[in-house]
Amino acid sequence: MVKEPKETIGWTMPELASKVAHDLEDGWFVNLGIGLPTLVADSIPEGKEIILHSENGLLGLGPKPEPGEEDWDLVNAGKEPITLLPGGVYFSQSESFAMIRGGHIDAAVLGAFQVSQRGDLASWKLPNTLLGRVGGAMDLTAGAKRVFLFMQHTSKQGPKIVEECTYPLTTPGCVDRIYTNLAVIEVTDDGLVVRELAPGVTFDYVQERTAAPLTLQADNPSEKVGV
Amino acid sequence: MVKEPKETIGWTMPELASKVAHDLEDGWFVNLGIGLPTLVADSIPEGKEIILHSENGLLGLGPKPEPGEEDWDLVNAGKEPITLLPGGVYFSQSESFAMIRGGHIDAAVLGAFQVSQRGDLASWKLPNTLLGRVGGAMDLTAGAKRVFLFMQHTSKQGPKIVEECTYPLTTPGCVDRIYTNLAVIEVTDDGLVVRELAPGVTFDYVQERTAAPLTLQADNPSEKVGV
Amino acid sequence: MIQKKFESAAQAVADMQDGATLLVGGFGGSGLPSHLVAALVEQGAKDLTIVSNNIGAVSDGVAALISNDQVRKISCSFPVGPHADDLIARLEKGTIELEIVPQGTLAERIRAGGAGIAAFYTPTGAHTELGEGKEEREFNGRLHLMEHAIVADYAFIKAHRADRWGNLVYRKTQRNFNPVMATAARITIAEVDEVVEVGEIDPETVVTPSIYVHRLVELSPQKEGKVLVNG
Amino acid sequence: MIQKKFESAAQAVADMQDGATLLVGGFGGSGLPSHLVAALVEQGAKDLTIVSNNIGAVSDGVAALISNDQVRKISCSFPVGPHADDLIARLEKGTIELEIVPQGTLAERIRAGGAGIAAFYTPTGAHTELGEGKEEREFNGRLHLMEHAIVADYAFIKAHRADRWGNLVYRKTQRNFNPVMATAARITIAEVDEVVEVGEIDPETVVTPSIYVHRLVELSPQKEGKVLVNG
Repeated sequence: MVKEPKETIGWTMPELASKVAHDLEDGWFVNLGIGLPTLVADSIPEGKEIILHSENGLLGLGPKPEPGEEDWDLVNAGKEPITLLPGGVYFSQSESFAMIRGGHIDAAVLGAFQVSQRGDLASWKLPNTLLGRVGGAMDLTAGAKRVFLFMQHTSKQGPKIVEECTYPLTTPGCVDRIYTNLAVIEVTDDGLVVRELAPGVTFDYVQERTAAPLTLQADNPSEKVGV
Repeated sequence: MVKEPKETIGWTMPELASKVAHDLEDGWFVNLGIGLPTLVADSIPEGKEIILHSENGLLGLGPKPEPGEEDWDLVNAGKEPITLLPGGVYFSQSESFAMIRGGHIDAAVLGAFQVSQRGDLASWKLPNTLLGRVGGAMDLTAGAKRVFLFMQHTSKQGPKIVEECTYPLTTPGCVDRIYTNLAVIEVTDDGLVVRELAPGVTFDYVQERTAAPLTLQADNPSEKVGV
Repeated sequence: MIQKKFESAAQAVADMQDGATLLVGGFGGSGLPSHLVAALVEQGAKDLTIVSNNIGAVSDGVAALISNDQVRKISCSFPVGPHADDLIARLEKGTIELEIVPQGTLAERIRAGGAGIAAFYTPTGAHTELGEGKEEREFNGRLHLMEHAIVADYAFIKAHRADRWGNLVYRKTQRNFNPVMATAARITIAEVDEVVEVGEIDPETVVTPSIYVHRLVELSPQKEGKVLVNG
Repeated sequence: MIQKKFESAAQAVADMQDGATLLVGGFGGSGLPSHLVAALVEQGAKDLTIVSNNIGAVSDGVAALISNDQVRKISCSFPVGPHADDLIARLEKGTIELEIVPQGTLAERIRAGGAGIAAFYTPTGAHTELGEGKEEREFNGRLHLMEHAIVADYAFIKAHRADRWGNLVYRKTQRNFNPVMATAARITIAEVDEVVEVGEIDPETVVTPSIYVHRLVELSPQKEGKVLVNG
């Protein structure tokens, strides 16, 4: 296991956001987590209608307002000012989580502290801390039809993709796919499968930075994918 | 026990409706059951604001529309066309019953097949019938802060106020007060207490038509009340 | 591009299978998706499990499906009315099953289904015939019944106006069971008077957000000059 | 005649007792009833049990009550942010109790309180630290937790406009926890920008019906030309 040096390797976060946006299907209702995942909002291809959900009570999240145009009664789950697209609607937190818990959200794109080879997610609390910030993370990961992670492949502490989570769990077995700067990895019944490697990144390079066994997707052209 | 002859004795139903309306307090939210209780709507004194609830999804029920002015998208729980007062609002059945079950309705005024001396109510199903019409009756009687019955004192079958209900129960111990053409009766921990007698009606006359022991309210001037 | 509009009620219900579970909105004739019900009578799917508040209030409601022998089980709060005779006949023959559910419990079970709540405890119906056989539990000294969520394959609902995404607004007490039923089905089909472009409905006034609506059928009774009297 | 309007936030909170349970709406600064919170800091009731989603996001929120040592217990989903230091200090001293609740479970527990549902089963939080000690039960092969309703003595909520009866409409995402909290308190106090006469709000657009609102305080920030930046 190798710690990630402070260098630019693989996809940039905006590139990764485009990749996620490409995989979201026309007409899906998608929740984007606080932080990095919000980048996906700016990357949705022209002509594709993805309806973004914000758990504080809206569907149809639009781009950030122009400076000076902020309305502090129109914020996203990160409490940042946003806009509403035509067709967007407002509702209460209880309605919002009825949507989430009820399985109406097609995909949630979230950050993570750790994810295990079985798709267990740890994202709300660091070990040995007094406070956790669970927010809507447990509801989203228990309720959304698909959970995609959007994250740096490693942290300062080392690999984030692990055999067993050592941090407090958010929801076990909830993660379907992991998008990192190095690779796109599916969580399958047979373990973690690398579906795509970032340009200039080898399978071995990814495996070295991953604390769980990976396999390369069978129909993947080769390790040279993306090189 | 004496069967009620087909005669006019005691209060008329509109008079009884006025009596109920008089006892409802300014600002109360009140649900009126299908049938007789709807008469109360027309009897609310000028200047008193009683907000009527209809379980199919409105607050602020107004009078019947003028002939020709009916809107079949604006009906009460009896599926009759009604109107909405200024300040009235619409909502869904689930919101409507959240109000009811959550204890937000100050009083429900309902009909009855039978009521026992302990306030058990039977109102949704006749014995030995295939179909019952429960509607919102169980929810209203389990949820409203107060349950008032509005009914004829007896039926063709005889007394409706009984020691024990023999018909299927709606909710046990839910009834607070019984308004009939003969008397106003409180359900108390010490049994049924006659609070008021209709004009020309004696306590004995009421007791004869009631299959449970009654007492006259202690501070009641005398049996001659209302004579 | 999102397009949920079907050309006709017949097309919107064409894929319904025998044995499906179906929620039907409406309270009597108000908010009843009668064109969808009529299309299903025509389509002919059998052995349906139906959840609807009333069944005998109007002839163009669930009563029509019962009379056409398409229904295996019906859950409702008010199984009486002028058109309930065919139900009674089938109950006596034993070809249909009836579950009577208190109206608020019916609404809440559907709400739970839509909101991902598996079951809940309510005081409604405790100590009654309708509570028999149900799991009981005391909370705060009061007996409650455990009630299970209802989820369905399809919901037929009626609304006033939809936009292209499927956001819905209703007219007056037309709402009744429609907004809650919209949430609890795999495929919710809304019969509406009018479909408009996104942005034409004020976002503060939408009652059913588009996430709950999968198919739209536009039927414009007003435009056709028809007077709607469903009483 | 119904009149729910109080002259000031101070008067609206004057009868609050030590030991009360209080729901506070808002999501960060959006929809936060900050004048009511400020009035309660001034009023001084102690040993409060508070339910609010955020506590450290803004200094004029629940953080102010914590810093003023009025809070015995706090239930929330997000106990972090720039103003959470005073909470941490009190947790370390053991003078305050913290219950972290998943946001959807928090909203649903409040909704259950308002709707007369004693408890419910949710999959959220099963197999996690936050589910420890809770009753578990399997439905459809999936583990669920039993969660209890939350009811309160008071709710502080923020809305945009009220009518004299107490019907409320909100502005945009100002709704958040406000509509659900309005339903779950014995006394709900709404801080609004404007109180209008009945009939001035379209009945199709009311979000919180008057039945849930007991006191109104009119505070007109827009009229005073104040720019609202609660971020």
